[in-house]
Amino acid sequence: MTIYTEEHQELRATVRRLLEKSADRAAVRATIDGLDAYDQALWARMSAELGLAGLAIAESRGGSGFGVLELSVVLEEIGRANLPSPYLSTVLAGLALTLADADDTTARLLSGIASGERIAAVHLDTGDIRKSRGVEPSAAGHVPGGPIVGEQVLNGTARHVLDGPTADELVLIGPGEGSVVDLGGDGVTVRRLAGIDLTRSHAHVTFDGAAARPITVGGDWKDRVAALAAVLLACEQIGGAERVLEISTCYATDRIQFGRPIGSFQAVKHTLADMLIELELARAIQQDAVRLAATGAPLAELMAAASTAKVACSQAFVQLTSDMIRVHGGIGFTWEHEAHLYFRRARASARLFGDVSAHSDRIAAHVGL
Amino acid sequence: MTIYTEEHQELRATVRRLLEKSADRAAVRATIDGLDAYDQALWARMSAELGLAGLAIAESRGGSGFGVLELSVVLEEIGRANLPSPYLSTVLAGLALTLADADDTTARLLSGIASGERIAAVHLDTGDIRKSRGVEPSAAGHVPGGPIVGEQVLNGTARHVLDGPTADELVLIGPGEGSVVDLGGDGVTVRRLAGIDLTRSHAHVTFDGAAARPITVGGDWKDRVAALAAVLLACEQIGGAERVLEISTCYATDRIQFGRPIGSFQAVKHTLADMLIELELARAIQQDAVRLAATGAPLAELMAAASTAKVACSQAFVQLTSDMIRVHGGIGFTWEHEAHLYFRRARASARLFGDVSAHSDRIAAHVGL
Amino acid sequence: MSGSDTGGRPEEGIVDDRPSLAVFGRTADAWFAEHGRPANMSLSRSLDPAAHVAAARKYQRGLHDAGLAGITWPRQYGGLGLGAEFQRAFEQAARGHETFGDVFTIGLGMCAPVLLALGTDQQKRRYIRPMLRGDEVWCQLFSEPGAGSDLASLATAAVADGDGWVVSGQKVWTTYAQHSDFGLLLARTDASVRKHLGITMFVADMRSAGITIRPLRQATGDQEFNEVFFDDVAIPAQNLVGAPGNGWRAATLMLMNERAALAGGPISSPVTLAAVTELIRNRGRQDDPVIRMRLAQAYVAQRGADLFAERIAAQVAAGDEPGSFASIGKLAAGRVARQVAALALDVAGLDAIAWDPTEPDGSLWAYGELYAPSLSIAGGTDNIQRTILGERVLGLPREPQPDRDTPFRELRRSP
Amino acid sequence: MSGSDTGGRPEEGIVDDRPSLAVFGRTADAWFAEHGRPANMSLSRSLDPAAHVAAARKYQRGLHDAGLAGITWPRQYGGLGLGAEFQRAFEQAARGHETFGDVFTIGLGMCAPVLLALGTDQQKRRYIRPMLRGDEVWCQLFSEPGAGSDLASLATAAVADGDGWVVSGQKVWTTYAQHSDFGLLLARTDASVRKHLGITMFVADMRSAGITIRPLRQATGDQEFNEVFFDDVAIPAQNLVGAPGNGWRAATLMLMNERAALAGGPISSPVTLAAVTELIRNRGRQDDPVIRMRLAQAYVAQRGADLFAERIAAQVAAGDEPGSFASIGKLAAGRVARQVAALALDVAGLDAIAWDPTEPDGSLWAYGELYAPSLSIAGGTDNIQRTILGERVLGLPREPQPDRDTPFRELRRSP
Repeated sequence: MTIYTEEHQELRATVRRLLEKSADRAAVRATIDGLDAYDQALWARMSAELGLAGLAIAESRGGSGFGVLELSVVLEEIGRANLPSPYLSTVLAGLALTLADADDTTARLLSGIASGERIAAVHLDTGDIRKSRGVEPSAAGHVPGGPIVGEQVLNGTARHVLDGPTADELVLIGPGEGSVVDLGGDGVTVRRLAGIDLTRSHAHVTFDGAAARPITVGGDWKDRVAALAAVLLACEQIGGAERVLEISTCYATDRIQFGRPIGSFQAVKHTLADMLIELELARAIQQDAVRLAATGAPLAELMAAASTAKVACSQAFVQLTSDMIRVHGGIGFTWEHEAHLYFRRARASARLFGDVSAHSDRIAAHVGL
Repeated sequence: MTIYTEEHQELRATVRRLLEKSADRAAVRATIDGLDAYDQALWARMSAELGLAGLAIAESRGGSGFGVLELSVVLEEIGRANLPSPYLSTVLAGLALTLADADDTTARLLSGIASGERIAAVHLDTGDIRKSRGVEPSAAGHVPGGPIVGEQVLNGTARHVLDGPTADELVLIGPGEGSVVDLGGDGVTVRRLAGIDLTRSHAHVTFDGAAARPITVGGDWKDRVAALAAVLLACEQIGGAERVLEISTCYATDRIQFGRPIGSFQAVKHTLADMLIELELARAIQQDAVRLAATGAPLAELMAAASTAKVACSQAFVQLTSDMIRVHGGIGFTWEHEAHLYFRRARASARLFGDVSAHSDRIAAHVGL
Repeated sequence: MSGSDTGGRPEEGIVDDRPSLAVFGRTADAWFAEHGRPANMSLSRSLDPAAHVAAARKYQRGLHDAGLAGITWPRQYGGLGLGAEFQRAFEQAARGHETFGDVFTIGLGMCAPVLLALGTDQQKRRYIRPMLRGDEVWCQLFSEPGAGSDLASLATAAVADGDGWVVSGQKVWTTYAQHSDFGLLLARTDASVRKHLGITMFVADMRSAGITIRPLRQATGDQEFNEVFFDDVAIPAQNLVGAPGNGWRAATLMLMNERAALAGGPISSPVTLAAVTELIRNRGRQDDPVIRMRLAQAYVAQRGADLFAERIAAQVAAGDEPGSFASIGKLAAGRVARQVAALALDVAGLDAIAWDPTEPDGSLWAYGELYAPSLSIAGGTDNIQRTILGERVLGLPREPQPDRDTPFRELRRSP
Repeated sequence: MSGSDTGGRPEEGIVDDRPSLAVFGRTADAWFAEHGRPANMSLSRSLDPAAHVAAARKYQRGLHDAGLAGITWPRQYGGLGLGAEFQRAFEQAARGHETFGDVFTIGLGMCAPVLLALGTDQQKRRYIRPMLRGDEVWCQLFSEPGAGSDLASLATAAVADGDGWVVSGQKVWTTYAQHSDFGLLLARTDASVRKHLGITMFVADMRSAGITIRPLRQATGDQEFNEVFFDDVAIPAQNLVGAPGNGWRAATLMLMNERAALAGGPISSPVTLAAVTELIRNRGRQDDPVIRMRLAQAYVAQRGADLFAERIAAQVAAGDEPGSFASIGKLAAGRVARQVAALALDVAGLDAIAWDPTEPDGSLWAYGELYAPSLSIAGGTDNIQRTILGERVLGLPREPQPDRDTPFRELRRSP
C-alpha cells in the first residue's frame, strides 16, 4: 500500500545518489564548520540540474508541475542526509504562493523559486507585525525608497524565521491575508540567531517601515499552509529517523564488546527494535498525511492528519536520536560523531511550525473534545 | 540512615511471621473467594494478641502509645501480604481522633479501636453531606430514635467509603469540623460496592436523618489527617511493591526457557532492575514522609512530603505490578496467580485519598508554581 | 499445492462463473446491510461464550452461502479463487461490522493457510470447506506450561503406534478449545535430536477419547482460554501434517500468519478511544488540558496502529508476505490498549475502582485495565516480538545459544 | 592497611589532638562562611576549565590547611583519623557550596581509597597528602576506544623492561587529563591468560615522556574529556599498584567507589529544577495544568534521587559499603536530568531552539538537553548499571559467556 510509484522511487534514487556523493558526513560537517547555512553549489545542482526547487511549481511558472508527493520524496532524502538546506522553506513558500491567487507578485517569485535563483522563507506567526498602506511618493511622510501605493508598510518583528538568514524573500502568512517582502530591502534587518540545530539557520527579522507586496489569498489559506508545513516537515523527520536507525543498527552489528556484537545483547537489540517500531508507526501516519495533502483532501481532514503527523514524527525523531546516543555509548557523545547533529535537529524540528502541545490540542478537538 | 530501630525490626518480624502463617496466598484467596472483607479471627489476633490496632493510640485509651513509625512497619507488612483488612482505615481513624481534642466521643471510640472491638472508617470528602442540629426529643419533627440536642442530623451520601461495609463507625473529616457516626444506626444505609481490588471493600453510605456525634477539632485537622492518610497508604504500597519484586525475581530465577533461567536474559533482568529502581526511589521518598509524620513536622512540610510519597508510591506500585505480569507472561495472567491481586490493589490504591493528578497539583504549588 | 491454486486465474476444466469485482462488491455490501451486526464493543463474548460462538457459526455459514467466504482460496477446496482486490472489497464492506475474528482467525487465518501449504490433498478436501461454512471451528494446540516463549521446548509426546500415533501431554492457552472441533497440534516425536528437529504437526479431533479440556480463568475473570490434557489420545496416520520432524517449519508458518492476522486486524480492548472520549465528555473533563493532551497522545498511538494495520492488511491482500515486520502491529495494539485503559481509569476516578453492582458500565473501565496486559502476552510476548524484529527485520546477530546442538532430552527445562 | 587505620580510634604513639565534634562542626561552618562560594550552576567550568581547576586547587588547599580534609583517613598519611560523624558534620557545612567534585572526586573519592587499600606504604606516603592539599590532581586511565562497557577487554600493553615497565596504547574519556598530575592506569601485562587475569594497575605520572593528551570535544561543545596516548612510556617498578595481574580487583574497587561517590552526590545538569521553575514563572506558564503536572513529576523524581543519595551518603559516611546498590542513584540522576531538560526545552519553546547570541542564558536550555544524555553514559551506561543491579543486588543469573575461558589474545574484539 505504498503511496509511491516507480517514478517516485527513481526520483528518490537520484536524490539519494546526489546527496550521498555531495552531502556526505564530511560535506555536511564542512558546511557547519564554515558557519555556512548551506552549500550553494549543491543548491544550484539540486535546483538547476535536477529541478527539485520547482518540483511542485506549475509548468507555466517554470516548474515541473508535480506536487506534495514528489516533495515528500525529496524531503525524506534531505532528512536522511541531515542536509543544511533552505529547501523546506523554499518549497513551502512555493506551495503557499501556488495556493494564493495568481498575480504578478506570486508569478514572479514562483519563477524565481523554480529556477533556484530565489530562496524564500515563510512566517506563520504574524501577530506582532503591523501593516499599513503605502503612500504616493509625493505624499507627506513618504520616505525615499519606502513603500508606495499598492504596497504595504511593515513594522514589527518576525521572530525565529527559519532560513531567515539565507532567504531572499519572506512570505508572511496571516489569516486570510498574505504578503511578500524582499529581505534585502530598505527597513529590513535580519539578525541571525545561534541555535541548537547546527544544520539550520534562524533569524529575527525586524521591519521598520519596510515595503511588502500584498498577495490575494483565500480565507483558509493560512490553515492550509500551516498543515502543509507540518506535513513537509514530517517527511524530513521520517527521513532523519530512518537514517538514525540505519546508522545505529550498523554500529550495533560492528561493535564488539564481551566477545560479541553489542546488537546480539537483548538490551541493545530491543532498543533498536523499539526504534523500528517508533519509526514505522510514525511513518504510517506521515504517509497518510502526505497522501491527503497530495490529493487535496478537505481542510479539516488534512489539518487533523497533519497535526497527528507532526506529533508522531516529532516524538519518534526525538526518541530515536536519544536512543541512537544510548546505543553508541560514549562515541555517540563526541562532537565528531554525527549522532548529536541528528539529536539537535530532532529537538529543533519538534518545535517548528507548532510544538507537540499545540498540535495535541488540535487533535483533541478533532477527536471530539 | 534507616529510620527504624532494632525494636521496629522485631515488630516487623513478628507481624511478618504471623501473616506468613495466617495470611498466606491460600488464606487471602479463601477470604476473597468467600466474599469476606477480612479474616475476623486474624483481626482478633492482630489487635487483641499483638495490640496492633492500638499501636498509635495513647495508653490512657488502652493503646500502647507508639506512633506513625510503628504503624508504617505494620502497614508495610500488610501491603506485602496483600492482606484484606480494615487496618489502614481503623488506625487512620485512630490518628484522626487522637489529633482531635479529647472528649467523651473520641475517648470511647479510641478505646474501642485499641481493643480491636470497633472497626472504624474515615471519610475525607464530606462536601455532599448536609449537617444540622439535633432537636429535643419532645420537639416537633423529632423522629423516635433520631438525633437529639448535642447530636448532628446527617443527610446525603458519603461515596466510595473505604472499608465502609465492615466498619462499625465512620469518622467524617471536614475542614475544621468532624463527627462520628454509628454505621449500624437509624437512617444509615451502607451499600457495598463491586470493585477492581478484591482485597478491599468499599461502600456508598447514605444518611437519611442519621445521628452523628460532633467532635472538636483544630483548624488544620483535615489537612493533617489527609496527609497522614497518604503516608500510611504509601507504606502499604511500598510493602506490596517490595513483595511483587521478590515474587518476580524468584520466578525469573526458577523459570527456564531456551535452556536457561529467564532472569539471565537482559530483557527480563533489566525489567527486574527497573522494578528495583522504582521501588527504592519510592521507598526513599516514603521513608522521608514517614519520618516527618512521626516527628510532627510542620504541616506544610508534611503535606508536601505526603503528596510526594503518594505520587511516587502509587506510580511505583502500579508500574511494578504491570512489570510483574510481563515477567511472568501467561501464568501471571491467570486467576489463580496472585499477580492480578497486586495489580488490582495497585490501581485502587493509586486513587484512594486523592489521585496522582490532585497530589501533583499540590506538589507544583509547593515547588513554587 | 501448486502456485496457481492460490491465484485468481481460471483453472482448467472449470467453467469460469466468477463474478466481476463490481458485482462482488455489491453482493458483499448488500449482505452486510441485511445480516451484518455492528462490531461488538461490549463484553458479550465473555459473558456468554457459547451463544457468541453459535452466532459466529451462523455468520460464517451465511457468508459462505452468499459466496463471500474463502475469497482468494482455491476453488477445488471450497474457495472462490478470486484475486486480492476482491478480498479488499470484502473488507471494505465488512468494516464496522462484527466479523467474529476471535472465533475464526485461528482456523481461517492460521490453520487453513498451513493446511493449504503443507496438508495432503485429502486433508484439504476434508477440512477446508467445513471451516469456510462455519461448521467446524479450529483451535491451536501449541503452548505448554513449560514451553511458552520457548515453544520449541514443548514436551507433549506423540509415539508411533501401528499406523497411527498416541499422544500424551498438556497444552495451555488454547483459545476456545471447548468450542472447537479440530486443532492443529504440535507434539514431540523424537527426543533424541535437538529440540527444533523432533517436532511434528497433527490434526487433532477435539472429541477424541483421552482429551480433557479444562477452562483457564484469566485475571479478568473471563474463560476464553483452556488447558487441554492429552491422555493416550490416538491420532490416525492420515492426520499427520507434513512429514514427521517437520513440525517446526509448519509452526513457523502458522505463527507468521498469526502475526499478520493480528497486525492486520489487531485484537482490541473493549475500552476504545471512542468510549473514553465519551467518558471524558460525560464527566465534563473535555477542557482539562492534561486530559486533552493524553487523549491526543492516545489518538496518535491509535492512528499509528490503525494505519500500520491497513498497510499490513493491504500487503496480505495483495499476496505479499509481511513476515516478521507485522510484529510491529501487535506491539502497537497492546500499547494503545494500555494507554487508553489507563486514561479511562484516571478519568473515571474512584467510580472505576468501586462501583454499584447495578451500574451497567460499572466494571468496564476496570475490565479494560485488567484486559490490556494480555494483548502484550498472548500470541508471543512483547519481548519475543522485539527479538524477532531485531533479528529478522534489522538483521542483528542472535544471542549465543550454548545448548543449540543439545538433544531435547538433555536440555535444561522448567519443571 | 590494617582495619584501625581507617577508623577514628587513637593510634599508639600519636598525641590525640583531635577536635570534638562540636568544635569541628564550628570550624567547618566558619570556613565555608568565610571562603565558601555558592554551588556553581553556571557553565563556568566548561567556559574556562583552567581557571576552574586553579580555583579548585585553591579551595582544597584551604580545606586542608583549616584541618578539614581527609576527615576519616589515617593520620600517618595526612588524614585526620576522625569518625563518620565528623564527615557528616562537614557535609552539613558544605551543603549549597561549590566543592569542585568534578575535579576531586576521581582523586579523593576513587584513586585514594584504592591506594589506601592496595598501595604500598611508600605510595601512600608519597601521594595521599599532596592530593589532600590539592597540590596534585588525579585522573583515571581506564576506558579505551575498544573497551568501554567491556572494560576488561582493554588492550593498552605494559611490557616488563628491566626493573620497570613500558606502556603503549590509547585511553579515552579521561576527565581532566590535561590538568592532572597523576593517574591510575590499567594496562595489560599478560595476553596469554583470560582477559580479567592479565590486567595490572599502575600509577602514571602524566608528565612522563611519551604521553600525549588530546582533548575530546563532546556533543555539547565542552572539552572535559581527553584521549591519552601512550607511546613507549616508561613506568618505574615502584609505581605498580598491587601485584601484576591483580589489576581487575583494583579496578572493581575503584568502580565501586565511583558508583558510591556518584550516588551520594550525583553529578547534575546545570538545568536544575529551580532553574526550570523560575523559567516557568518568567514565561507566565505557572497556571498551565500540563506544565504543573510535569514539574510535579520532575520534582518527585528529583526528591527520589536526592533522598536516595542521602541514604547512600549516610551509609558511606558510616563506613558501610553500599556496593552495587548505589547504581540506582546514578540511574536516577540521569533520569531526572533528562526529564528536567526536556521540560525546560518545552517551556522555553522556540527561544530554546534559536536565540540571539547576546542573550546571556540563551544557550542554557539547549545545553541542558544536550548534556543530559552524558549522565547515562559516563561512569558506566544505564544498561551496565541495570545488569549490575540485576546480578549483584537481585542475584539473577549471568548470561552465558562462551568466551569465558578464552585467552585475551584470542578474543573477538572491536577494531
